[in-house]
Amino acid sequence: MDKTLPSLAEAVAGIPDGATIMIGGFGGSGAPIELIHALIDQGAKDLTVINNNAGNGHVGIAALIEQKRVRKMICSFPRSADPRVFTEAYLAGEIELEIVPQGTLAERIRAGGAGIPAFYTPTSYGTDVANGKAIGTFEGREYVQERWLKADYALIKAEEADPHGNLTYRMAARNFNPVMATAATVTIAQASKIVELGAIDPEHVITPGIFVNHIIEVPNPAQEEVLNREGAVYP
Amino acid sequence: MDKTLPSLAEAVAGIPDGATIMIGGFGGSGAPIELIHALIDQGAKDLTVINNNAGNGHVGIAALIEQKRVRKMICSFPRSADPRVFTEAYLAGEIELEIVPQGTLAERIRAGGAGIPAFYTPTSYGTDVANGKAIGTFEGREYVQERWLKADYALIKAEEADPHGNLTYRMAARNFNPVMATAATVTIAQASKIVELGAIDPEHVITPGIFVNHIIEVPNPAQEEVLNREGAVYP
Amino acid sequence: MIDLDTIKLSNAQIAWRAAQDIEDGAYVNLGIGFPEMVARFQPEGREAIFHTENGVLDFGKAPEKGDEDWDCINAGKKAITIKPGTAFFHHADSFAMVRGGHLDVAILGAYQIAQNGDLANWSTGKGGVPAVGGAMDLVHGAKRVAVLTDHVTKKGDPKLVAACTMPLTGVGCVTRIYTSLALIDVVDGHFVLREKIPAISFDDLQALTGAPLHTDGEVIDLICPEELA
Amino acid sequence: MIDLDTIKLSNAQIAWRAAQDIEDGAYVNLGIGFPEMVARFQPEGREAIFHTENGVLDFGKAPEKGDEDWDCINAGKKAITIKPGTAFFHHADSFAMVRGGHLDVAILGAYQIAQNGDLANWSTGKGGVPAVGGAMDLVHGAKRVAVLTDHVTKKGDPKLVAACTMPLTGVGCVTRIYTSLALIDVVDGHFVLREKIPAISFDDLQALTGAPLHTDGEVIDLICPEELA
Repeated sequence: MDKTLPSLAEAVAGIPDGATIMIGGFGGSGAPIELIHALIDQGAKDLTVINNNAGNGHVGIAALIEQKRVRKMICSFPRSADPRVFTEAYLAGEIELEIVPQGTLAERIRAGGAGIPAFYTPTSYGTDVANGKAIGTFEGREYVQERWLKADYALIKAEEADPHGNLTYRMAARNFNPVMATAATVTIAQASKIVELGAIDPEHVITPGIFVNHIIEVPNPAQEEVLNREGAVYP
Repeated sequence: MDKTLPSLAEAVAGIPDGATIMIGGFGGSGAPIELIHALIDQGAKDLTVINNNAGNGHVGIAALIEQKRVRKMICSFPRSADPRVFTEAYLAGEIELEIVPQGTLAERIRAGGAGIPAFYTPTSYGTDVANGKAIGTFEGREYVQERWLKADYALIKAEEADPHGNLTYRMAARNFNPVMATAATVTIAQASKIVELGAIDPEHVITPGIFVNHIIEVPNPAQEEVLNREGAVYP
Repeated sequence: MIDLDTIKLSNAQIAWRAAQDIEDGAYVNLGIGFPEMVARFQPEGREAIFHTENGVLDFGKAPEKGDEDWDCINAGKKAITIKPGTAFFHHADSFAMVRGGHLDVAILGAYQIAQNGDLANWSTGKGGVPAVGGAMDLVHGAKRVAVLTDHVTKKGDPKLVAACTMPLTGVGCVTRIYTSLALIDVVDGHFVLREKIPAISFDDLQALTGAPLHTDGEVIDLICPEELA
Repeated sequence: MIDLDTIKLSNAQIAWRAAQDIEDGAYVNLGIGFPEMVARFQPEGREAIFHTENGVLDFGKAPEKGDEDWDCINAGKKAITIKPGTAFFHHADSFAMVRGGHLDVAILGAYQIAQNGDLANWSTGKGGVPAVGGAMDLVHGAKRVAVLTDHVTKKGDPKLVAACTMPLTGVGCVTRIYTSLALIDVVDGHFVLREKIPAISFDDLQALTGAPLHTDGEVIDLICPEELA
């Protein structure tokens, strides 16, 4: 069994218009820039994108939005500094937004991957974000019922991958990537390095291969922050 | 900050009668035998113990039960081969039992550590184990509502610990230990080796120190399986 | 009356038959005991990846006696080994794999299976110490839940029944049953006979089954390797 | 009318005061922006361990310009560094720490704080793009939730109010408020004045506060290092 694909283009080839896609990363850290750009090249549109943010600059998710491929963002923090690709699209009414508190976003994704259709959290109780949601009282305190979040695809960024799809992550680039890997029908991971089976210590595996469908090696992946400081624009 | 305690006796000294204690391990793998035996020596009784099993042989949790310290077990699989310490106590009406499916047990403990008071699971729907529990319907399917599980103390077994309480685990001895570490008011970890701060790669930490209150070095810890094959009895 | 003991499949043969249905690349959980035997018969050229509830994926064979490392065990508490590709994880992550639908197949033992797919395999309901383990999670998590079982109890009573009388493990969860006499699918609340050993007639098999056996196309001869008998 | 700009504490002084309350060994989350400044003033001999929502515990100072590793950032997306004791983990684990009550203190910014402890700090309610981030989780997770803020808005309106008019971040969550003029606790639905800068009278402070200031024992002079002014 070898989950390696030869190219980014093949990895994203099957993503249809209208797909729901989780994209890993927190800001630029852990963002699979090359996979996102391959998705832009591929042309799928009318997408629902789940990410903590809504892109920065003119690369990655911001570029996907700028190319008018995104119908809806589900995220916790869509604000960004100039340029404000999402902000302008949102204020122009060209893109939908579902705001989810960051911890609830992470937990909803984990729940999606773990077969938990709903859970209760203290987060957002008494706020506008809880409007319309069921409230439960446990041990004398009120909690908000939240539902799982799943996706058709997850695009994630790993550091090392082995042919079975076992993954490690680099530093804080881990963030949403491991939970998103669990919650999508098809998880596609770009890895800085594909290593031979057995090269990752079994105790150091962060995402076991059962959660990963395809891997693609992308050596020296771009950092969104660096691209933006250089004023990069995609395509 | 150094969370190291000099002895097992000091580590368990504060555990009062009536405490609820999570004890790590799956069968003998990952069972903190030395901490359990220190607890036997300490004398606390009327305990509620949460573990996947209910002890084997005459050491560890079985010895704790044999010494009549346990009022109630919360576990998924209390059956054991001869000798049957728990079985006899249970059939004699000397110990209470709450049976929880294994995945629900793990998830209830995780929920306790993660501030999730309740969640829905497909597990046990339509069975006797779901009797009396709330049922929720999501996307046309029925699920059982389960509550979080917390404890006053967690006794766990780690491989390496640093002074801040960052932990690693050896092979499948990981099992319930990391989730239990998150769900107790006081988490006490025995580690085969206490290493200096910085000796554990930040990417290889399994339990971050925030979840750990005390660590004690126990070099060459006993394996329950080996003790039982030798016919060991404690005390 | 037929002498079942002379014609029925051995446990190894039942396990062999179940193994033939495991696809290349499948993620598989084998229940404690008899189902563990399935791993031995994985067809050549097909690679299955085995999961054990206590937090190991893609483990290797049992070690030689004396070489056991008791930190490296399976859900049955038997020693296993690591191999290239093994991953360790904690119990909550392990059952996220199970409950989240990431396993392709779970293969379990059974006390009773009802024609609607209900499974009873954790308690005879007769007292003693109840012990459920991970079975209730597995039956609702894996994409396909199969059962390995003798066709009848030691006393000769049907294990495939109209409705379970023993405490349930899961509702409507079993999709395929590998018995000592036949291969039966659960389809829309019915037992559908797919294969049976040539030595038993349909009518005799029906007499040993507690609910109607339907057919859907040809019933194939269930032939297993003789050397496993 | 008093000229607040000449007497009020600087942001650095407010952060310094907040830092004095962080115990040795405390696990602390500092909100994006102004609250991050608290880390600079940790009293000598006391070690605080800082958590950032994006999955880092016990991180070090900001790197020198040019030495940034953009895989190693904090929740404000600023570059940080590792140090002996650092641990990385994923987002669900990170918010398990937050929501599960494992943090000792969270220190946040505020638009408004009500006398019952309600906090508004994520949306002015005036349109634009809403963005909540991790604040709604932090206010219900940490054992102690404190706020750093100017005592009044730029227009001079009270930020400490009888009831918030802006969208809430959390209900009854704030326990201590460090302002540019005073240190105020929230106790049983009341603002309790603990400390104030000597340059302002109780009455003037009350006039700048949107709900009654109570006292409970002596009000201490709030004196911060001059060099931070």
